[in-house]
Amino acid sequence: MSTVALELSYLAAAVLFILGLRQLSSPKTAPKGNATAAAGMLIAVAATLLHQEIVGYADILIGVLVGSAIGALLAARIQMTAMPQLVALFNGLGGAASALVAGTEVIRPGTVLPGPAVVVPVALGVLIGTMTLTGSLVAFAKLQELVPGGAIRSRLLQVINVLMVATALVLCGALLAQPSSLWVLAGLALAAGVLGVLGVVGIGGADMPVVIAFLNALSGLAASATGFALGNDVLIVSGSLVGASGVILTQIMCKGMNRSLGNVLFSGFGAGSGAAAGAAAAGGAAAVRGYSPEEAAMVLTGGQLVIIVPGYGLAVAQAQHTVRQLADELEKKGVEVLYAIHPVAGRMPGHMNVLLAEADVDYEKLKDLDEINPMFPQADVALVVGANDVVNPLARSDNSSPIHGMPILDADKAGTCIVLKRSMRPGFSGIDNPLYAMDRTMMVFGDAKDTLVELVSQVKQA
Amino acid sequence: MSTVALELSYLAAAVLFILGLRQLSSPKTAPKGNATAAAGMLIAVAATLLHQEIVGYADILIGVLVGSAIGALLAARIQMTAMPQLVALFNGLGGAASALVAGTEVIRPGTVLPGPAVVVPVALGVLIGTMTLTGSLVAFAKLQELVPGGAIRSRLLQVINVLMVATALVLCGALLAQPSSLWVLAGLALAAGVLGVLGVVGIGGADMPVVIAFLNALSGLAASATGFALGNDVLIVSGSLVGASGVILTQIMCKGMNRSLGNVLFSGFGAGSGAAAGAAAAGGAAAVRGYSPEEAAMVLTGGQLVIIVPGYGLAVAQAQHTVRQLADELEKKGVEVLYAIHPVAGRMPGHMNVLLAEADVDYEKLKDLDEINPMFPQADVALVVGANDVVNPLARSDNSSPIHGMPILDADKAGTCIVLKRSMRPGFSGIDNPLYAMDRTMMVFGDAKDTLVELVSQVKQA
Amino acid sequence: MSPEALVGALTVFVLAVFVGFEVIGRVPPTLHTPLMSGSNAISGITIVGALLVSGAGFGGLARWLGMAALILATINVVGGFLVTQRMLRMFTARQRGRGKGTKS
Amino acid sequence: MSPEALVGALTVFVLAVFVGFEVIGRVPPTLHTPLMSGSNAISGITIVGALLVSGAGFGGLARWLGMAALILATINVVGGFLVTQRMLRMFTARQRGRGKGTKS
Ligand SMILES: NC(=O)c1ccc[n+]([C@@H]2O[C@H](COP(=O)([O-])OP(=O)(O)OC[C@H]3O[C@@H](n4cnc5c(N)ncnc54)[C@H](OP(=O)(O)O)[C@@H]3O)[C@@H](O)[C@H]2O)c1
Ligand SMILES: NC(=O)c1ccc[n+]([C@@H]2O[C@H](COP(=O)([O-])OP(=O)(O)OC[C@H]3O[C@@H](n4cnc5c(N)ncnc54)[C@H](OP(=O)(O)O)[C@@H]3O)[C@@H](O)[C@H]2O)c1
Repeated sequence: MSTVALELSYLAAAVLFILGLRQLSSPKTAPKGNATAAAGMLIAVAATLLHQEIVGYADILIGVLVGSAIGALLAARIQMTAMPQLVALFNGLGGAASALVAGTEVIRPGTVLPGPAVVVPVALGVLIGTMTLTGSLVAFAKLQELVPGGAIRSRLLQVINVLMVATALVLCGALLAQPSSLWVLAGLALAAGVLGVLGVVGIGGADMPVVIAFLNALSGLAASATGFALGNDVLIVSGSLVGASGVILTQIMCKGMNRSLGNVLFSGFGAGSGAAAGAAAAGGAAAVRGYSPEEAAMVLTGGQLVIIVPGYGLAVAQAQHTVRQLADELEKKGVEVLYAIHPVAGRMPGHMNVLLAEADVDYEKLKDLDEINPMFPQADVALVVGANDVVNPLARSDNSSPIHGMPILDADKAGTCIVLKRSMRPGFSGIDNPLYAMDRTMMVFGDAKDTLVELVSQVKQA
Repeated sequence: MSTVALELSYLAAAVLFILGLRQLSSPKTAPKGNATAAAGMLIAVAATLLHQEIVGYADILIGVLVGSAIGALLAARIQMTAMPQLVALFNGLGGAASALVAGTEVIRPGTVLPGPAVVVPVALGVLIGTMTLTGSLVAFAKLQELVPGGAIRSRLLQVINVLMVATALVLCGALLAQPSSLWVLAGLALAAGVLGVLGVVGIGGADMPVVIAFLNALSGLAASATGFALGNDVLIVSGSLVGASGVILTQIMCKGMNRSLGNVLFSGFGAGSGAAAGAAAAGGAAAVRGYSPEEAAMVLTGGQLVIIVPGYGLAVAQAQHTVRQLADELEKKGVEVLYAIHPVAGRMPGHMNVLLAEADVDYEKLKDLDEINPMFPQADVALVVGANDVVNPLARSDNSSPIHGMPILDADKAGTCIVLKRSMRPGFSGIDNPLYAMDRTMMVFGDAKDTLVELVSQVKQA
Repeated sequence: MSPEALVGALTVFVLAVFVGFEVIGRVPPTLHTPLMSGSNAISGITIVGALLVSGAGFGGLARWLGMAALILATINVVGGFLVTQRMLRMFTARQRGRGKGTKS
Repeated sequence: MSPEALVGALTVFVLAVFVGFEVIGRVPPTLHTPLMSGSNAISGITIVGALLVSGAGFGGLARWLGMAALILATINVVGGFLVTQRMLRMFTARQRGRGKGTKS
C-alpha cells in the first residue's frame, strides 16, 4: 500500500473516531458509536499491515495475539465494580506503548540524526507516557487495595520530586544534544516513572477517579506527542480527542467535588480522613437511633413517590440488582420510583449509571442533580443507599466545611429519609453528616445488600 | 518573516476565526466574536505583509486602500433592509477573489509545471469562485430590483446549461494537460460564469435568500480550493468554516420552507407566483371586511397579552421603529407584548431579528416558533404585520397545498387576529390565506407603517 | 504540492469542517444574518493569497489579476466585518441602555 | 520532520482539540464511564506506530521494544473496546427488552 493510500486510511480512521465519539452523546446510539470507533481502529491497523515498510509478520502476529488474548480476557472477566481499576490499567498500558514507540523512533537502526522537531516530541512522548504508566499502576494498586489507599506525604518525597523534575529537564536537554543516546533516554524514562509514582502516591485513594481522568488526558497527550515524532496525523488527532475528553471529565469531577485540580493533585485531601473518620464515628453514633427493615418497609410502601439516592456504598455492597428488585416491588404496589444521580457519587464519573444500567434500570428514571432536586420536597421517601457526602446538608449551610459549596442532592427535604449504611462512619470526605441526626431520618444499619434483601421481602408481604 | 513564523501566524488566525464564531452563539458575546475574527484577519494580513516573498508594496497599498474605502462605504451606507443584497454582493466578490488567486497560481511567471495536486484545486477554485461571482451578481440584481425577480426558464436555457457543464468538464481536462494555458483558464471561467448566471436566473426572486446562503457556502469552498492550490492551511480552514456555515443556513431555511434544496434550485417555485397572485387577489377580496385603525386600537388596548407577528411586509414598509413605538405604548398601558419570529419570515435568515434589533427591541422578547406557539391560545391579540405565508393555516390542514407541512405560527389561535397589509394579494408562495377570512380576524388595509403610526396615536389617546 | 501534502491538507479540511458544523450549529436563529455576513467576511481570507500575488512584483497579466483580487478581497473583508459589527451593535444597544439603569 | 511539517502537525493538533472539546462536551454524565474507557481505547492508536516498528525487521533492542509496545497497545485497544461494548450493552439491554413488548 502506498504512503498516500495509507494516509488516506488514517484519515478515514480519524473521521470514524470522531463520528464514534459523537454517537456517544446518547445511550441509544452509543453502542454504534463504540463500534464505529473500533472500525476506525481496524482500518488503521489493516492499512498499516499492508504498508510496504512492513517486512516481517512473525513478531506482529505474536504481539497481536498475546495482546488480544490478554485484553479480551480482562474485558470479559472484570466486575463492573472494578471498572475504575481496569480503566486505570488500560490507561497506563496505552501510555507505556506511546513512550516505547516514541523512544524507538530515535534509537532504532537506520535513524538519521533527528532534529529538535523530532527530539522534542520524542522526549515529551517518553516523559508523559512513562508518567502515565507508573501513575496508573499506583492508582490501580490503590483501587484494587493492593497498597493502602491513604495519601502518603513527607518532606523527603517532596525533595525527591523536585530532584526528579530537575533530572528530567536536564535529560531532555541532553537528548537534544545526543538524540540517539539510549542511556539518556532510559534515564529520562526512569525519572518520569519515579515522578508518576510519587505524584499519585501523594493523593488519597478516594481521589483516584480524578487522577484516572487526568491520566486519561495524559495518555492522549502521549499519543499525540508520539504522532508529532512520527509525523503521523492519525496519532495526533486521536491523541488530542482523548486529551480533550480527559480534560473535560477531570473538570466535571472537580466541579462536582467543588475543588480545583491543583487541590486534588497536591493537597492530599484524603490524607487525614482515617483519623477524622474514627473521631466522627465515636462522636456521632450516640445521637441517632437505628430502625429495623420492617419499619422502613412500612414507610416505603406508604409513599407515592420514592427517590433512591445511590452512593459509593451501593458499589461496595454490589447491591445494584437488589435495589432494582426493591424498585420493581414498590412499582407493583403503585409507588413511583426515581433515581437521583449525583455527578460524583461513587468513585468514578458515571459510576452509579453503569451499575444501575447493569441491573437493567431504565436510564430515563436516572435523574441528574438539576432535574431531581426540585422534586425532593414532593417525595414521600428519599432512600439513601450507601451515599453520604453527596447528601450532606453541611455543603449548603456550613461555610467552614471542606465540602462547602459542593452541589448536593436535597434528600433532607423529602418527607422521610431512609439511610442504609453499616455504621456512623463518614464517607470519603471524612466529615460528619447531620442528615443522620434529623428527626425525619430513619437509619437502617447493616450492609446495604443484606438490608435491601430484607426490605424486598417485607415489601412483597405488605 | 520566515515561513514557519508566517504559518504560525496563520494558525493563530484560524484559531481566532474559530473562537470568534463560537462567540457568535449568544447576542451578548457576538460583537466580541466579530472583533475576534477581525483580529484574526488582521494577524493573517500583517504576517503576510512581513513575509520575505513580498518585494513591492505599491500595488498592495493601492489595492488595500481602494478596497477598504469601497468596503467601508458600503458597510456604512447600506440600509438594514438591503442587507440581503449586500451579503450577496460581498459573497460574489469573495468568490471572484478566490478564483483570481487560484488562476494566477498556474499562470504567474516562474511557476513550475504544476501537477494534478495543484491543477485540480485550481480548476475547482476558478470554477466555484466564478460561479459564486456571477450567481451572486444576479441575486443582487434581483433583490435590488434591477431586473425582474421572477424565475426565467426555457428549454433554450436548459440546453445552454447542459452545454456549459460539458464545456467546463472538457476544459478541466484540458487544464490538466496544459496547466499554464491562459486560454483554457479563461474559457473555464467563462463557462463557470455563464453557469452561475443561468443557475440563479432560473430561481424566483423570493427564493434568493436560500440562494445566498448556498452561495455563501460556495464562496467558502472556493477559498478552500484556493487553499489547496497554494498549500495554505488558513485558507483551507477558513473556507471550510464558511462552507459549513453556509450549508447549515441553507438547511435551516429549506426546512423552514419545507422544501428540499434541489426543489429550490431547480423547480422555479416562484415562477408562477405572479399569475397566482392576481387570481387570488380577485377571488379573495370580496370575502373579507376591512377595519379601521381605531377599531384595531381598541382591541389592542383591551388585551393583556399581544403577540406581534412580523413578516416580510415589515421590511418593505420599514416599519420596525413604529412597531417598537406601538409596543412601548401598549406596555405603558399594562399590556404585555411579545414577538413571534418565524425562521423564514422575511427574506433572509434572521431578517426579522436584525430589523427589530435595529429598532432596539429587547431580544429576550423575540420568541421562536416552538416557544411561542403554545402561547397563542392565551394571547388576546395576534398582530400580524406584513406576514402572510408564515401564518397560513393551510400549511397545517390542506394536504395538497404547496406549503403543506411547513411549520407555521398559530396566529389563528389567538383571541383576535389583527392583520396589517395593503391588499388581499398573497405572499411569496402565491397562495391564498384563509386566516384573513376568519371571523376573529380584523384586516386593516394600508401600508404597514402608515397603519402603525395611526395605531400608535390611537393607543396613546386611549 | 506533493500527494502526501495533499493528504495533509485534506486532513486539515476535514477537521475544519467538523469544527465548523459543531460551532455554527450553536448559533441561534436571532444571529443568522450577522453569522452570514460575518462568515462571509472570514471567507475573504483569500486576501492573503492576493497579497502574495500583488507583492511578488509580477508584471503583465499576473499583476493586474493580483490587483483585482486584492481589491475585491479587501472589499469583502473590510465591508463584511464592518457591516457585521454594525448589525451586532444593534443587538447589544438595548442591553447597554438597560445596563445604565439596573447594572445588569 | 521539517519545521514546516511541524506547523502542519500543530494545525492538525489544534483543530482536533477543538473537535474533541465540542464533541465530548455533549456526552451526558450517564455515559461518562463508557466515554472514559472508549476514549482510552482510541488512545491505543499508538498501535500503528508499534506495528511499524515490529514489522520493520529490526534486531536487538528495537525489536523487543517494538514487541512490548505492540503487546501493550493491543491490550489497550482490544480490552478497551470490548469492555466499553460490554458496558454499553447494559444501557441498551433494557431498551431492547422493552422493544419486544411495546415496539418502542
Ligand atoms: N464519583 C467520582 O468520580 C468521585 C471521584 C473522586 C471522589 N469522589 C468522592 O466520593 C464521594 C462520593 O460520595 P458518596 O455519597 O457516593 O459516597 P461516600 O460519601 O464515600 O459515602 C459512602 C458511604 O457508603 C457507606 N457504605 C460503604 N460500604 C457499604 C455497604 N457495604 N453497605 C452500606 N453502606 C456502605 C459508607 O458508610 P459505612 O462505612 O458506615 O457503611 C459511606 O459513608 C464524594 O465525596 C466525592 O467527592 C467521587
Ligand atoms: N426568510 C427567509 O430566509 C426566506 C427565504 C426564502 C423564502 N422565504 C419565503 O418568504 C416568505 C416569508 O413569509 P412572510 O410571511 O414573512 O412574508 P410573505 O408571505 O412573503 O408575505 C408578506 C406580506 O407582506 C405584505 N406587505 C408587503 N409590503 C407591505 C407593506 N408595505 N405594508 C404592509 N404589508 C405589506 C404583502 O401583502 P400585500 O402585498 O397585500 O401588502 C405580503 O402578503 C415565506 O413563504 C418563506 O418561505 C423566506
